[in-house]
Amino acid sequence: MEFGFCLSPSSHVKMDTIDLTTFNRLKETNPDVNTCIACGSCTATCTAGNFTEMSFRQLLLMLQRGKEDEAKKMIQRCMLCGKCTLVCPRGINIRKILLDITR
Amino acid sequence: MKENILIIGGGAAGMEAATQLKKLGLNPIIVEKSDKLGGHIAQWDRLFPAFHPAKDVVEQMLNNVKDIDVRLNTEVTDIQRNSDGFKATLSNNDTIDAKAVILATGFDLFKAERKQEYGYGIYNNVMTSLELERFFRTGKDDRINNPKKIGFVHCVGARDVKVGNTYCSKVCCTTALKQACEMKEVFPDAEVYTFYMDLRMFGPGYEDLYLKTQKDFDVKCIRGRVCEVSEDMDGRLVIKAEDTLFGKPLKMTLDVLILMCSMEKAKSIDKIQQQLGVANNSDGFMQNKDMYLGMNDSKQDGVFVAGTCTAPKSLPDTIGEARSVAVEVFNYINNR
Amino acid sequence: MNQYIFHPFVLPFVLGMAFVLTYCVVGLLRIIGQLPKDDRKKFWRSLVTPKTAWANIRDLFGDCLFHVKIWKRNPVLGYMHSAIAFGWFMIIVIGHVMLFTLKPLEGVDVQGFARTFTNFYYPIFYKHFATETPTFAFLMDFFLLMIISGILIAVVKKIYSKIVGVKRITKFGFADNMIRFALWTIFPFRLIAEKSNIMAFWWLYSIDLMIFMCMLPFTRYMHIPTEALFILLRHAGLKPREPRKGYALAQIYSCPSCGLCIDACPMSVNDKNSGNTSAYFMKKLRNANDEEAKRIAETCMQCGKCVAVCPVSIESCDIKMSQREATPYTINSDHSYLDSISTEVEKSPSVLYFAGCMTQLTPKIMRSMKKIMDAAGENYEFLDKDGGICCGRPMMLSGKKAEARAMIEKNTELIKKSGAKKLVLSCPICYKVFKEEYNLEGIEIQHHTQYIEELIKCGKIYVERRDTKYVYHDPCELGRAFGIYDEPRYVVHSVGQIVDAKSEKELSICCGGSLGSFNLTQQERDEITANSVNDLMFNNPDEIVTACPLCLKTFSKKSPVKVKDIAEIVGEQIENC
Amino acid sequence: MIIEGKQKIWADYQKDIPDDHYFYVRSCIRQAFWPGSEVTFLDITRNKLGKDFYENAYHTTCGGIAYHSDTIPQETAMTIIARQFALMKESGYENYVCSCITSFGCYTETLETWHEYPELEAKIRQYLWDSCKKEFAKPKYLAHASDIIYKFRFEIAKQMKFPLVNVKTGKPLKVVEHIGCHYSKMFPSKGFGGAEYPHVLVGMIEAWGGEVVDYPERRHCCGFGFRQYFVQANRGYSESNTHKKFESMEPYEPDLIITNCPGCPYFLDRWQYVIAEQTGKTYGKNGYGIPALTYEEVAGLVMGYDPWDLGLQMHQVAIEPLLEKMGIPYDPKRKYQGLNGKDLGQPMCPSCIKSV
Repeated sequence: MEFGFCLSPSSHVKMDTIDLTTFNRLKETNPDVNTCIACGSCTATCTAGNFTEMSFRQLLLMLQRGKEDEAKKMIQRCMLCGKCTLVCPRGINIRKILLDITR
Repeated sequence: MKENILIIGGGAAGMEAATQLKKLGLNPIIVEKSDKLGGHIAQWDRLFPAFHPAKDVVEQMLNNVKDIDVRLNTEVTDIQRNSDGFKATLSNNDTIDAKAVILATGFDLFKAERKQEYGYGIYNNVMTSLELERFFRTGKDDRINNPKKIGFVHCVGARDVKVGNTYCSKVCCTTALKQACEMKEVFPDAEVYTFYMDLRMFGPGYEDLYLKTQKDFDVKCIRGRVCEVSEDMDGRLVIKAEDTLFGKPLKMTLDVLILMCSMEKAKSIDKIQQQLGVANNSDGFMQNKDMYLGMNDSKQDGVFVAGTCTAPKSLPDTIGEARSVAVEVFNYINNR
Repeated sequence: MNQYIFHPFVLPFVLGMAFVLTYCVVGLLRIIGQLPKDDRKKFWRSLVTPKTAWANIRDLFGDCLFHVKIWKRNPVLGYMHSAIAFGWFMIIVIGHVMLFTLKPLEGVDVQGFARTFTNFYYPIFYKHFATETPTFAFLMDFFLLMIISGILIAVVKKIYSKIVGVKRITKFGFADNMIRFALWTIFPFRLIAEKSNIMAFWWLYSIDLMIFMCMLPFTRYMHIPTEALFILLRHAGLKPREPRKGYALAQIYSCPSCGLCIDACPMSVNDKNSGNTSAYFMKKLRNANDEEAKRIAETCMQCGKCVAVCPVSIESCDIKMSQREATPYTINSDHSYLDSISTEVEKSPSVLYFAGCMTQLTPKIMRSMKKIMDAAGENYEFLDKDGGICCGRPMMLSGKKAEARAMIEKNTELIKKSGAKKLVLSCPICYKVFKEEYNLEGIEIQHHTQYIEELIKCGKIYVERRDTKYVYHDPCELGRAFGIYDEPRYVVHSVGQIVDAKSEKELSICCGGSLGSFNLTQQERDEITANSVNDLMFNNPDEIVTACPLCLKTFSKKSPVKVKDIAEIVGEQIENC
Repeated sequence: MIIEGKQKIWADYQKDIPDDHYFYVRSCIRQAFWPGSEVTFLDITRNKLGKDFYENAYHTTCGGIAYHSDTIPQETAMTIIARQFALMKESGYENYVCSCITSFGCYTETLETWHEYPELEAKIRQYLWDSCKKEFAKPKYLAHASDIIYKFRFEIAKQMKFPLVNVKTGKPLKVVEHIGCHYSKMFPSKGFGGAEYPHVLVGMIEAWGGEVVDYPERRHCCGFGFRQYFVQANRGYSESNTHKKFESMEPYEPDLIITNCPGCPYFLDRWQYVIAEQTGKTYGKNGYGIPALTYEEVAGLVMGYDPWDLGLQMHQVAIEPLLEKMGIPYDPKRKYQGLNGKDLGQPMCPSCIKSV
């Protein structure tokens, strides 16, 4: 039967079931992925972010919330220019992490 | 010069003030309602930011007050001002004549059951920060059975108009991270989450603790207040919160949830406070004369305040205040 | 058969020699075969082109035998190398000359193959078979002693490397140690054998030679024969395309693991990282340890100092880049959003200034450039005043050449549309890619050091000199990459007094901020920076001047004195005229 | 679960309501959805409990639907409510009880607003006078009809014929309680048991022998939400809410859902059919759904009313398995007969969820 509507997917991030393989692998080689304090400096300075929605801060969260596909899509915008790495107050090696995510 | 100074409260502030007053040649008398000195700090296992055993600090303080007149299991039931100072009646019917009174009555921990949505007292595995300290001290708690997922909720009873406490309780952020690390030490395989609103790492070494928490202990800090806790069929806790940095609500199952309860002014002193004419400020703590130069003075002559009875404070803050109140009282006695 | 013409002890040598020759020939064919077609063509052509042919001869002698480069850097080591190499070469040559001039085989009944066979070993063991003229005897003894003197230095160097001014030497495995021991003992044995004619020493001598030659292909001493081929390939103007094939392979085998690059590498300031230097990188490649090679390639800052100091001129940075390119990532870059960026220009400037990403983080450079260009009365425009597009170099540094194209093309389009005749860059990182990868025909590309020098020289700006003592730091991608050493020094000199750093120009030490490295942690970078600053502070300058926004930013954190960009010091002292 | 903790909260959230003489107002949609419920309520209170519950023929909607759908301003809604209060005054009553949770929310909200802003109350008083020439008095006590049943739950238990017990196993039925959002979520002190652990339905279940199921999504809205349901394209949100609740309660295998709001039982009932159509999933046993009843229907059942007189045939989810569990006799033939015995015709039976 056609109802003209359907069940909408839950917007909840279901932390019990999300797949964190990529993030956990990343954490092994880059323990500093844990140290983000979400200040947003990386996003504010991002060269690609000037033209797109690219945000490394969000990208890290996407990986931690099981949205790997979204994260990988976002990386495609990156120019690897390294400004984010320079401004990160926690000294996170962002360029390396970006590359490692795609490995 | 052996004037009596009545100190109500035998916690960190009371003990330290007494120690200093004794050194200054006065005669401090501590009235403590419980059966031992030390207050809340004596119930703590280790102290932030460096995981220093609280026992060391408490023992040192206790050692300092060895020769001081301490009345345990005693409360001040009545206090009257007279030409000579104050006359206090104690619950054991003793009376004390004192030239000055120091209120060092500290705080009550926020009653976690007041935040009904967290289910403290209803769900088996919800506990408070204080109870967790007891677990660290004794290694025993029925609620902690090799948990795999552990959650901490910050600001329980703080920054929350719904419970009438709009202030920040100052020490819970650092305490939460400390306890999160300690849980990770005890249960290395567990995942530990903290749900914070802001992480207020205000003191020396505190930010380092934060970094350590993230990097070495792999504690996951999620910005967002837990809004709802329920129990699933296995008695595990299902919590909901928003990851405000990610902009999405999240749901997860935890084995134990620890509520970081805020400080509220100790209620048991209300009557004495009233008799002395010491008002409360808008946060419900005792009003001091002013927050810069008169932090140890109440608005009443001869009545002094120290420690967390005026606002949430860390231990070093409290000790600092206890020392300064001793000097204030000393000057007050000398200039009378 | 004359008993003096053959003795069984020559057999080990002959076997070893036969093995090594076969190996070399096969290796040579393999390398040539692995070259891409156009490279191979280039190579053949270079052999017959007089200019390259001459260079080949010059370097074969200069580098392989006399080790001119090492002499220049360190005479003791230079002597050590040339004593052994040239001495050995000479006793072989003289031995053969002797064979022909004295004709010791004349009248001996050996013909055909046997004759050739005898020719093969005769000069190596000649003293056992014949006596020579005093002149030859003197020459042979002279060069033998020369070799032994070189070996003595080598032994001392091994025991106490600092005596020859080398802090760290490469750590070797069993094979390398073993062959070295063989090398050390060959000539003393020969000396004893020749002087005493005790059979045992002839045997030892011959066996030593066999060990040396049989192990040669599997150890660093393979650089001796390979270097000759490498020189030829290098002069043919090739670039390594794949990390372990063709030209790169020739380089891998040409690396003598001497370890000069270890001390030179800025990363070596941390002992842990000295294992990430080029010498080890080449070793990992040779051992086909891809995982490690990849890791080292990505740790390298691409500062180029190892290349600058390499006595063999191994292009390790290029090989590392080819290693990065060989690593397959699935970044799937999608820079299609660049298409929507407008290319409209408001005015048509004659000079276009492109600050670049890094300069966006050091706005004082931009401000100074604006001031300078205003003072010079230039008709200029900022290409990226509202945040531009990355030049593409960082992407290329990660080995993604194709991905960088989208940015390069868009920038090219923007630059061409502007109609400017000159493009001025503040960032050497950009400069390198603009020079090497952009096709901007008719547009002059200058780094701002060159541009400011020009402005001063042609009197467009007047800079008031002051009393400050400056030290100038050569950014890697300006100095070592393009040899721009004099322009910035001229500019700094126009502003104030210039003092030397401890390490200058092609020996300048990377600031540690390099975008080239992916793996270095902040702490490791800080150590490099501190070391580089120390080096710059050698003559107690008042201020450090650099010409790279990244160096500026990096040094500023660690420097005890002010760090400024060259544009900034000019901007401070500028006067309109 | 620590039951003492809940009991402490329940003790803290008790409200004072009288036990007799109420002015009763109906719900707009319940009369259409569950026509038996309000009749049963009045029958129980008047005839079984012997109380005075007066109903005025001139009472209207409270305006809640229009108010929550943003089609009328609050002043209009308040004036409608003022008129209802005026009718109560004219009828000589002081205690006001409403059948609808939305109405209860609106009344509470209005009274609280007037308390905080007396000038608004004066304004409404004027509006009412201008429009109807009526004057109102604020009720002395405001109750929801479920509060009344809660209050008399033990009296009802005394007259109980069929407790909430599975007659075959002897075990209590597992009952999910679902509270209408506007009952106490807005003003926790106005509901029995407060907002987090409401006791109003739990009290009934326990008094009548059932076992309460506390499942993780217990607090969640049924999904009615006026704006969600009224626009067809948005109904997916509404359905998804219900779906979430069923997914959460499913493992507990509840026998019955009991509700105190007009919309909740309707949506908890009908969406089970839609979910079954769309996903093929049913939440009861053997292809049945979980019956979602009103508290009056449950009260009627336990007191021995005939299921068809209670209007249980109006439920999409078949009620028969529940009746069998409770041991309530019923005549299958009467299911689709009117009160006069006339055949009303059988509805079409969906294939995805069992309806008989």
